[in-house]
Amino acid sequence: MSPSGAGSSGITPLNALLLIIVIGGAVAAVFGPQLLPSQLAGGIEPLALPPGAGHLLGTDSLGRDMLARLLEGMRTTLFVGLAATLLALVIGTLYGAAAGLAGPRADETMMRGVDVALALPFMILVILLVSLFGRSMLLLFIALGLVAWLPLARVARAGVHNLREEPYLEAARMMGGSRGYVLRAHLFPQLGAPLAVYATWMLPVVMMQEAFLSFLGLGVAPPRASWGTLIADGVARIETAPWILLSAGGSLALWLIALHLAGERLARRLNVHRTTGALERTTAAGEPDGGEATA
Amino acid sequence: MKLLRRRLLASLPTLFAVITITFIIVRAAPGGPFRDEKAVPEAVRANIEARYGLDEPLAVQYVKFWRNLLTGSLGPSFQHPERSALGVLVGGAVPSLILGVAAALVALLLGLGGGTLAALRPRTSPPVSAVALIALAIPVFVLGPLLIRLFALELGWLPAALWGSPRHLVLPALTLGLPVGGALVRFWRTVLTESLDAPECIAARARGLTDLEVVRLHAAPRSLPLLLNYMAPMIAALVTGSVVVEKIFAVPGMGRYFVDSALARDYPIVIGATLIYAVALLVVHTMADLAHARLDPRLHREHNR
Amino acid sequence: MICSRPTACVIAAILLAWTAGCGSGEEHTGYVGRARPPDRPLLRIAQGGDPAGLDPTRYSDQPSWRVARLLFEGLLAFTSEGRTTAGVADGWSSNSEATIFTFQLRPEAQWSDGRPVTAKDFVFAWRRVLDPEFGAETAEGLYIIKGARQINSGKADPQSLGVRALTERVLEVELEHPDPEFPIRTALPSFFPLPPEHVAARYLDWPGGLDPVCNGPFVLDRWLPDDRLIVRRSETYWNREAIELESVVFFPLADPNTTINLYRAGEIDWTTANTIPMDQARELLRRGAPEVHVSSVYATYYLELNTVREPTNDPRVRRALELTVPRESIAEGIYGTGHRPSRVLVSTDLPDWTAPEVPAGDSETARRLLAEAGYPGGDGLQPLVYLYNAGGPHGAVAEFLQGAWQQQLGVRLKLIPMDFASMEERGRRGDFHLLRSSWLADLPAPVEFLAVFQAGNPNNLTGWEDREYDRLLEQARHVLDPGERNRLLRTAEERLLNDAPIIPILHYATVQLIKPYVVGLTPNPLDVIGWAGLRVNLEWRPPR
Amino acid sequence: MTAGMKLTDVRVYYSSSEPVLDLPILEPEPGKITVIAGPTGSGKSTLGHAVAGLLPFMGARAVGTLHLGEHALPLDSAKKWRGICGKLVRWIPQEPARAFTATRPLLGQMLEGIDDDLKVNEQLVTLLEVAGLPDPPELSRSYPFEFSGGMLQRAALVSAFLPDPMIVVADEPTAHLDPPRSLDLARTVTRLVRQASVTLLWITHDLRMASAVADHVVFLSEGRIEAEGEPGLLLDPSRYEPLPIVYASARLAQPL
Repeated sequence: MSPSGAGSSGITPLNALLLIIVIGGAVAAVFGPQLLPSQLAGGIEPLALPPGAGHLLGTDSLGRDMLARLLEGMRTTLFVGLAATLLALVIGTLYGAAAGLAGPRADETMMRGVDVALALPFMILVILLVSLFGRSMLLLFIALGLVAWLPLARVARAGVHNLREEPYLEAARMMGGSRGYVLRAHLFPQLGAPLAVYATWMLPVVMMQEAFLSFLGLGVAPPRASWGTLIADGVARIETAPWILLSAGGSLALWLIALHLAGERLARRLNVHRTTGALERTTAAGEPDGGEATA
Repeated sequence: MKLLRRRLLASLPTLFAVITITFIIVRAAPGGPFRDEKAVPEAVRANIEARYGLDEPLAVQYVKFWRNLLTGSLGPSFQHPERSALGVLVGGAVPSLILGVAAALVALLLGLGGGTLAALRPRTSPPVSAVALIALAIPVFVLGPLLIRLFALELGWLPAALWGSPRHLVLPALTLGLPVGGALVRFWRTVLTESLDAPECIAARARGLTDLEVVRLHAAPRSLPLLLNYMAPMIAALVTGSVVVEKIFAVPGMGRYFVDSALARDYPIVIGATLIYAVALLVVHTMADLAHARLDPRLHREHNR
Repeated sequence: MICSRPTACVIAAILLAWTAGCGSGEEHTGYVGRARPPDRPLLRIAQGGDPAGLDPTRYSDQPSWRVARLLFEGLLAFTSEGRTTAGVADGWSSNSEATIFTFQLRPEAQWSDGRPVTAKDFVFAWRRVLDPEFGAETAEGLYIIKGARQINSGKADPQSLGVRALTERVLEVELEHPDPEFPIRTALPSFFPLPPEHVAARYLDWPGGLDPVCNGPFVLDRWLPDDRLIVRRSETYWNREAIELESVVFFPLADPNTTINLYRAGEIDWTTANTIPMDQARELLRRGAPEVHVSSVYATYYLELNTVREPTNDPRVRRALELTVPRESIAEGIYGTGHRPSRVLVSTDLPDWTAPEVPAGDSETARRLLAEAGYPGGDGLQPLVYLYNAGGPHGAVAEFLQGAWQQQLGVRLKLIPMDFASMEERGRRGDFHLLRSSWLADLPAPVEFLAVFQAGNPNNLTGWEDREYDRLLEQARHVLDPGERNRLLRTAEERLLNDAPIIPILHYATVQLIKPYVVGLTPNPLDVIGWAGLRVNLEWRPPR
Repeated sequence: MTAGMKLTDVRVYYSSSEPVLDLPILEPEPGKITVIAGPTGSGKSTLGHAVAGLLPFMGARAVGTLHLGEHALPLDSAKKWRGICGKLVRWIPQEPARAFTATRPLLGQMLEGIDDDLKVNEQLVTLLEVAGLPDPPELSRSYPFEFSGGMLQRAALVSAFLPDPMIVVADEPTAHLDPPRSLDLARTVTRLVRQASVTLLWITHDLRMASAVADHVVFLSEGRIEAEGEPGLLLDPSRYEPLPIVYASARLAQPL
């Protein structure tokens, strides 16, 4: 509630810019590849050309137009990111809501399970899975999604816990609404805001993980490109063809920053606090964090 | 301490799960160890497999693996047969730990410092956030080469890679710590800003405490549980990042050969490394819980009673 | 308050710092980074990884061999030009059929513990390599010795191996079949001697973490795994006077960019074969930097075709594909550091070897062949499954072939990158149409390449077999005259290429960086180092 | 210790352009209890923050000055207030029970910002006695969660009267208490005020409580002073026109 932050939830130039970057990037990624061929046609020499008249962003090491490759890479990464985030949202919400609605004992057990799973070196297992079973987009987003749902389960559970106190829920139940009905009609709509905000926090993380796997040579398989494989290619040619890294890395950074800021504004607008609920965890002694000071 | 015992007991199933899952994953993978670019005749391969017990049924191998493990052995590394897998892993774990701790310090210093600054002085928040965002949005494998380029090749201040002296630690620790620090800045700023609006912090202000005193005496203790919770994902991020950073900087750690071991089907190393990562994360979790219990008298007293 | 302005500033600053550095000073000095000798006779070498271990006879990876050749010496050794020279043996002879060889060991050769190197040490080491219980992956290399294969299969007593220590200093070897070039083989690490009294104590895992007792020009100083391996000049090596380097350090560097960074920073004196980024090597070559050394190497990049499965079981389809490979673009555009496009398997750099003629044809011919096979313009063809091991430029080659074949023949590819182990397994199952492969010859002999496609060789995944081919190879093995032998082998290769179970693409080359103050290091096709005379000019300074 | 205090030309804004507080001048009588009354949203808490020097931390924009003896303190500056805040001016928050951090011993927090140990010690013992709290050693061992809400409230009160402030601002200290406890607290406060002879600003919407403790009453509505005068003013609807409305709203907020 700083004075400067007070007015920023409206449509300011910055907010408009953020929206343009986030949505524009996504739209370009979806429709761009239709307009520009990104695959190799015969007769092209494998030569990385600097940006120029024929190729706005230059060409990659096989002589393909970098802009076309970039748009295709963005599409792949966004698809993997969104699919993984969606998967995480579905699993996380269902699991978290189930835990939140279950009795205290089941709840405790289920959340302890999440704690245990969080203690697993999950990213390491993902690296292992992808390196052992080959590189496919399906495996990639499933693996990433399976890592990402855990914190979401906490958000969902915390949300349910908060909502459970609401009188209208009690009323709905008293009036004979089934558990499923209560969930559908009241809980999920209420959880929408925090989960939407969380998705904007999660998407960049998943996208970075995709890029990370790509650098290890575990990203999507060619001839498909992803933001990550392009950046990895750019890093390998950082000395002789810096434009590859510049356009791929720069665009990813720009898009991620815009997404972060947009997510922050969305959170402020929807009045979702990052710290409440999301990271709440029952501690070892079973005390909720930051409770009342009175005994 | 009772809590410690309870945590340790609770972590046993986790470790069991990690080992079993990893065992299944690596053994379900196609191909096997000792396959070089040049294939060897059947007789030679049979000899090798017999030597390492790979010709036995999988269940028998699994049981034997556990028997070995309980006696503190993982068997020989397949890539380096003269060395025990455990020796390879422990040798790699030390530099990894040093790098990890250094990177964690970088991240904590920058994250807590930057976050506190941004929370206390809203005017500094945009530039601090901007730097944090950039640190967040640049993948480590891009940041590393950029830092090398600038500080090692252009300015010549620091070594470009290799290991062995504190100077060699600077660039890898920065590369690994900066992105995590960036995330921490944003996290800590949010947490602290909320804490500073809490009644006890306003009350402390009214008692005339300076900004830093309010943070130190009231806002930080209040936010501590959240910070401790944040440590686990933070350490996980460091562990994952080290896989790349150790490669770029030729650090003789275990992250560097994790992928290679998987590709070479060096089963003992892969399982052992996963196990060590799991133990490390569990230790951090447990330490976070213990620290919480210690720092929060409500939990502390309850346990002593 | 807007975040984007400082954000933009910081991004701009980073980019500025980065681009400002691009192409700094090097163009003017002509040197690749810092060129300043170390302060003592020391050679710092970058290689792609650690040796698998220090037992010279047990491993076949290049880093292990490189270290093995420092610490140990066989009957014969290599000069820095890649020619063989006398090692532990100072003389050898054979019977007229070239099936029995006798080596005289030099009396001054000794182990680092002071004991002389005897014929028994060789007999012990070779029996151990072939011992089924020991399970060495290098055993096949010794199969040329009489009785070796049976012993390694556990069907014969190790004592029956055709190797005898006639005296302390005379070693007699009997071969399975004639091979006048056999003495050259004994320069390979799998034929090196071992000190029996030390090895016997840790038979399976010698040296098992201890400093090995060895007989080469250097002894182990210390090995910090994944960090560095340091050796120092041996006090007991028979030719120690000729060794000028005090010590040699190996750095295992997995990342090519790290390697060239350290070279530029002056912390590495020599980057071994293909350890620097290819694009930078190409750039340095273009610039004519004298530190860049290109050498051919006896290795070929080729694709294996599945001759069992449709449609690649049709030789016309295989020939059509073979004719339309854009070899120049791949060799020069994707590789481009001395790699030579090639349509033959056996490296054309081999001494005294002339490659056979390959049936000529252009893309028109290829389209006709494809049409004759029933797939005009690629009609009726499912995408061909192309397996390759991810990493290096293999993906780029695959993508490039995909584009070329699609355009010229209408043939589509389904690219499947895999890790090596998985690819090998799938290749063995025959679940592919094309599979990336390559072969590196340990010795400069054509049969090293051709034997791959002899019946029963585990490296042949194509399913192709040809009696006449096998007969020609077998016959050539018994011919002592080199000219006649090569003629037979050339006929065999011609048969192979006519039937096209493989599509050769290029012959490899290696590129290495050597600092200007290193004297006597000559990159050669066998990638071996002659340590005698190799030195570092400590007084060297860049000319003004 | 008594000295004059005066607020002049105060205007405080949050997000909107309408000031939440607009006071040309306010000058409570030294050494007396002045009650600031008004309905919710009348700006009385903001007034409390202004006097306590807390406005810079509340995200408000403010103009105006607090004159305190020879000091002239601009309301929008935290820097100028250093050495005043917590020394000459002390503040009791709305929920005194939540004025303390749970994880540190209580006494340390009560004495935060006070360096004059010796003098305080004496005073502390007296005040603790007046407030009916345990002795200092006990307090220094115990954590806030080990006390009842009422005790914590009294601890906050005691802390506010240390070491010898000129002004104490109490922001609805009884808001969360039931009537008997409120009275109990009020009595404690009155006793403390007489003991320490400070100027007390008591902010409340509980008119009955206000009339019980006040020496003087200021009535706020929509950020402006509606009425000012004797405590009797509060309970006599006939004497001032807008009061019944305010009174009614106060009634609704807390039925007696």
